[in-house]
Amino acid sequence: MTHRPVLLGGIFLAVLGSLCPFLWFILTSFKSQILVEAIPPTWWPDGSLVFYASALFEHRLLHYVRNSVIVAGSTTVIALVVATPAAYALARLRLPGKTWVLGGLLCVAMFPPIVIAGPVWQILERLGGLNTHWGLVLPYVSLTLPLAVWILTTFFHELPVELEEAARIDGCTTWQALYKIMLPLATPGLFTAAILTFIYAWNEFFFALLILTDPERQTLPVGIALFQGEFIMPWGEIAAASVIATLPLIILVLLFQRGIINGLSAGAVKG
Amino acid sequence: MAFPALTFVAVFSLYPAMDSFLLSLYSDFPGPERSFVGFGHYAELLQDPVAHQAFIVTLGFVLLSTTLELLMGTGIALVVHERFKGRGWVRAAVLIPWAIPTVVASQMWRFLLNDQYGAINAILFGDRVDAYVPWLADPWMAFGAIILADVWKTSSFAGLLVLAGLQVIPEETYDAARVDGATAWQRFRHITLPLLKPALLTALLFRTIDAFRVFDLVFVMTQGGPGDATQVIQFYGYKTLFTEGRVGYGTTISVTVFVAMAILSLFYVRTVGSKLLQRESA
Amino acid sequence: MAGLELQHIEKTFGRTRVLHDVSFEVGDGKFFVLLGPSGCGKSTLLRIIAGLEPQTHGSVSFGGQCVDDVPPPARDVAMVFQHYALYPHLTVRENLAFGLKMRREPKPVIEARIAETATLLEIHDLLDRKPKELSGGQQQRVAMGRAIVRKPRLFLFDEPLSNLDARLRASMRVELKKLHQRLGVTMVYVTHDQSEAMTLGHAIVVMNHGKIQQIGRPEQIYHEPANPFVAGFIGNPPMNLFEGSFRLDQRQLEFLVGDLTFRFPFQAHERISANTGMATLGIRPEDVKFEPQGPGYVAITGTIDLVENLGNDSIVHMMVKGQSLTARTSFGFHQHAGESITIHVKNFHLFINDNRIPLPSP
Amino acid sequence: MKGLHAASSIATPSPLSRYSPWAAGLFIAALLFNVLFAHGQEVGTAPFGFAQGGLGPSPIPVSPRITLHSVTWKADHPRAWDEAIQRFEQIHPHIRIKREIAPHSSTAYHALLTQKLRNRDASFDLFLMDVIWTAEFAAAEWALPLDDYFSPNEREKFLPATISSGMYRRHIYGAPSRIDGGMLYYRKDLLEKYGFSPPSTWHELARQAQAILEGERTTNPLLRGYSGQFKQYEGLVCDMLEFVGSHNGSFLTDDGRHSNLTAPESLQAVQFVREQIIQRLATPAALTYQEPESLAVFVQGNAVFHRNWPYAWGLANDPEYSKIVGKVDVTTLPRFAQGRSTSALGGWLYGISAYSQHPDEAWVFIEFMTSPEMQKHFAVRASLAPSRLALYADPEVLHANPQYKDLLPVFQAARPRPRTPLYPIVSHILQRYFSRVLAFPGTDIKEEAQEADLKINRFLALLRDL
Repeated sequence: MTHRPVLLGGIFLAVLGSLCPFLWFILTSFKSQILVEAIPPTWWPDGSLVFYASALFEHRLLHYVRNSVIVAGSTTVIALVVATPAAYALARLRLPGKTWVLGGLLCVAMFPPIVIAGPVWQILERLGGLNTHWGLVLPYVSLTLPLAVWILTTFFHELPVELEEAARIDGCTTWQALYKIMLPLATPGLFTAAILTFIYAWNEFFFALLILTDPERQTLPVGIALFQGEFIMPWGEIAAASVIATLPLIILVLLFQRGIINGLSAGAVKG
Repeated sequence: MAFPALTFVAVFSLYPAMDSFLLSLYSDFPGPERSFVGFGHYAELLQDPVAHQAFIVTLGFVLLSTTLELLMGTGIALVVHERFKGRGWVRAAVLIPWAIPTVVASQMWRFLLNDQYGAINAILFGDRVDAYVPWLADPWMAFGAIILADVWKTSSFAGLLVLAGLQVIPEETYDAARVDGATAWQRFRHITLPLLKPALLTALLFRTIDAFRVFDLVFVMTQGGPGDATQVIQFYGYKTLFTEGRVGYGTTISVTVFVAMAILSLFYVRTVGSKLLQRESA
Repeated sequence: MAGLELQHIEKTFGRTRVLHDVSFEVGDGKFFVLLGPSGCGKSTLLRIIAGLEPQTHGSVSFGGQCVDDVPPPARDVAMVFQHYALYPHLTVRENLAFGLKMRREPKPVIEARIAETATLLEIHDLLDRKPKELSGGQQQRVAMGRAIVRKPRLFLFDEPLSNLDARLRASMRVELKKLHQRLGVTMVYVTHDQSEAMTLGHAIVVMNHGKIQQIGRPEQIYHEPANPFVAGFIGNPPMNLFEGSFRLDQRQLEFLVGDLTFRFPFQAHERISANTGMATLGIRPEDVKFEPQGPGYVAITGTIDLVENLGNDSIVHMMVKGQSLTARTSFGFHQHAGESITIHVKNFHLFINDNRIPLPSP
Repeated sequence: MKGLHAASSIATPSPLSRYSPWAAGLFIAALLFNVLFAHGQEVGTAPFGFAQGGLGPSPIPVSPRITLHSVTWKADHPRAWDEAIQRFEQIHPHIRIKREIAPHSSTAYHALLTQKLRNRDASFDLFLMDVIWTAEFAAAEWALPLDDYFSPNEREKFLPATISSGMYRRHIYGAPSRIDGGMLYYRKDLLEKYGFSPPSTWHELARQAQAILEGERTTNPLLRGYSGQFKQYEGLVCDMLEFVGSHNGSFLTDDGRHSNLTAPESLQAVQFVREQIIQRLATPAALTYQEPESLAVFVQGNAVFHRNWPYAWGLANDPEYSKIVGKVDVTTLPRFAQGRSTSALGGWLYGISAYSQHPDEAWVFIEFMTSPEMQKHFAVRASLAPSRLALYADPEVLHANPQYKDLLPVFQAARPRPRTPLYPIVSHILQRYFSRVLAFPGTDIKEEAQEADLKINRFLALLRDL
């Protein structure tokens, strides 16, 4: 490109804007308590690992990470398993009301969590799902399904019908055609849906707080939010915990950023 | 094939939503036995100045944050669409804010915006501590701070959607424009932007839906204050429903928000979404 | 192996009817071509035969057995698609093996069949590549191979050559013909290219607007087109068609098209004289002669507009009394645009009410 | 009123409610006996023989082990709590305590707890409840009346304010775990330097602070006169109650039936806060402060006066955390010339869920946690002000918290926030009102107060129809 300086400036600004606030958190996580609330703030940490020790051992952070991995992981798997056939059917069926089904799904995606929280709580109580991981996974699946179905539907749409017909003629049942031919081709779309679902479940706070009160089962956002004691604001511990909690996602994003973007370009955005 | 998905949605979204809607038709007082009041709560909502204010705050938040997010997102997308060394790292870097749980991100911004030990004051004023600004104390600046945090957190998501849109624009289109003598700005204005419209609209829709439901940020950063200046409608609904226990009125607020959003997105689905699905016969 | 029979097939999508009462029979081991312009319903018909699309009315039978309720996997047909529809995530070998695996053929059988097919199509070198690493022609071969390897009782081709360049198309056409000769299986071939249809088919069905226009052997279709549509669709350049009316002048039969008058050296028979309305007169460009011929020829004079020299022959575009006419001459033609010229024609095609009417010999 | 009796009949017909208070005494004696003599028995298999033998027709299942679920927040001193619970489980091997952790903030905690109670969640037995919730929990029949467990004799041993905060319409629903009251922390070094004694009125405080600020401008430009909690949240109601109350104002009329915000005393107090505290002494930054931020200003040495709860004492004197160790003292909050010093009553009570399957065991645990030993344990280990009167003369407690001696009168006179089942609603209206007049200096206080009055009265009227 000819406008190299503009580009460099853009890169610089984008990275700076995205990272700086978090960098401050990283710096804070290596400070000791007296530096955290120092006035004026000091830039350089004294390299104390107190907050990490406290986050890991006193607040048992890894235990929350484990819970979050379980919840977000199973949400992702179940949501995809359920969303894929639905999206496939929506993409292939010749139904006049299809746009409305998708529109309806989008509506569901818009339900404010507050609207459905109470009844969901009651359902889970009847099923015995309170304070269990699956009790949280069920509503998560339902809340992430619309987006997953939406992405996958548009994705399946892009795949040539011919391929599927070829598979049918080669002797596949509809299901076989789906998982032997269409699914491998829709990998980027699946991937996108997966990462969006995963990040949703990883970050969700409202339902997690409501459904999980047993500290043995609480997920990461709840765990970190509960670091806060009655009167003490443990910035250092929160910072250290955030750094640890964000690392897996950063690695995930770094590894798969190409996949995410490719998945999106073939799917959700075309119109 | 869609049956399992529809079951899930029906049990954990539709049924609860219907249930909530029914709740909104019953009175909150007096006593444990609730009486049917029809659309009484909805009439009350029309008269409620606090709700009006919350609605205006929400609307302002939605308009400003989505606009800024689309602008920033487009900027980010244009940058990381270019080919350069280390692009993967830059892309990962801009996606980091999106991967941080909102609860944590909001705490972080509260920390950054602190009037004494906040990094923003330190960057702006250095050691001149007496010049430090209590950002969240001023109604307008607190409102701005909420938007700032939201823009930071989700611009990269908007950027992601826009980037995906950029990638389907064929390189030849630019070559043609360059042959026609278009400048970089003209190419952006007359080629990129029009071709990006679907992607921008998608991003706009998803961001609008999310912005309407903003809750965590306010919950953590300002609790709606000062003086209700940052009280968005969802937070008001939460307070009414969960803190005050006015189930009927609280759900009324949330149901109203939902209906407003539903109308908005059905409009969208009809204009953009149907186009998305009508190419099948090709 | 089996023949194929279609009885009164109808198909509607919503309110649009895309196929009207289509019936025909394909003999066992024949190469049968469905020919027509795009949108005529020929592809839909093929998909109905494959079972990919249910017909609204009528029935399909293979070898005398009705297959209406048989799903595509069980119909034992193979299909080659216009865009090949090779599975992009599988290698060529896996693509070939896929249908056999689905039918639970034992491994050694699969391998033997792949080897056999690869030899037949000379695609040994390609077996371990992915489709996107192949050229268009190679993909085409693999698509063909995927059909052959299954040894189905019926082959279906949906414009398989339309995505190839002209040279490749010509050579694939030859190979396809050879292949059919070697395998001897019934093939149904959909195309909009009349030369493919003429060279490949034992029989051709010409379709337009969802209706069968004519069924016949290629030469039949060429020499005795059933209606102006078939007449205009078959042949290159297309037949000259003139709309006009007959007049009986001093017992001499005349056909008037504007200022242009054809004087036929014979008398009208009943079916012509009964007609007082419009009729269509057709002249194949290759039937136009530039030298004076014997009796029975009609001579007309016109002006040359343009001469297209194709090497071994030339196409001459001319104006004859305000009507344009195309001729094809198979030997050196030395006249130029603007010059006046007289042509001689004996073979006329006559259509009244869209039906072919044989002209009496002089 | 009918509801209240219904509530007690919902409770499992335990022997205690039938034979009380005698049975209660017997039961507890039996427990103590068990504790004293059954020590060697194996955990988990110890048969709880006394209950069966001692109380004859007891329907208490002789289950080897019961798990009590207790809803609580994450404590600031987790070890003190762990130790207490360990000790309890040692003494009562047949009862295990499982804590369910809810958010620290009173408001968020309340939202979660009431959500569970509204749904008649039987999965937990007892909970900590803020003193402001008693009326709400009682009226909704969520909390079990403890009249039969918590004898009047026993209640007398607690600070009266804490007992009355657990009462609603002559029944008691909560056993006080600790008391909280607003108090004035100050920099004794600075006051001494300028020759001031601790201020008794707000105007005096303002004058002293002004003088010190002027004097210290060069040494510490960051110094503020006052640091309190003025963010829009529950704490704002407490802080404002102290100003309004000490000007003889109140939020509600004495009969509790009407809002009283437009009374001139109340309006003047609010105006003082806006003009003197927010605009001058505390700076508008205080509008973003909850307890931690306001304490941070103080412990960094940047405030002369600081309003906070008793817990701040420990932190202000912790060298890990504070720059003003040894320079801090604490006193009662100032008053206006015509008024009396008012401290907002805070604190947490133990309540038993009306849906609990094990109310008797829950009470055993509550009794343990509110026992003199445990109150002392928390006072010494966590700076939590005991709810038992006697401990304010206890040398160990006073050694750890010398400030308590002077503060006992504060606690004894601490003023409760409005006692109404609709408190959360009233609180939100108050928060909005106060936050608006403080954050928007242009607003007309009287107009805003009238609007708040109107709203509060509308809701209180609903209650009267009950």
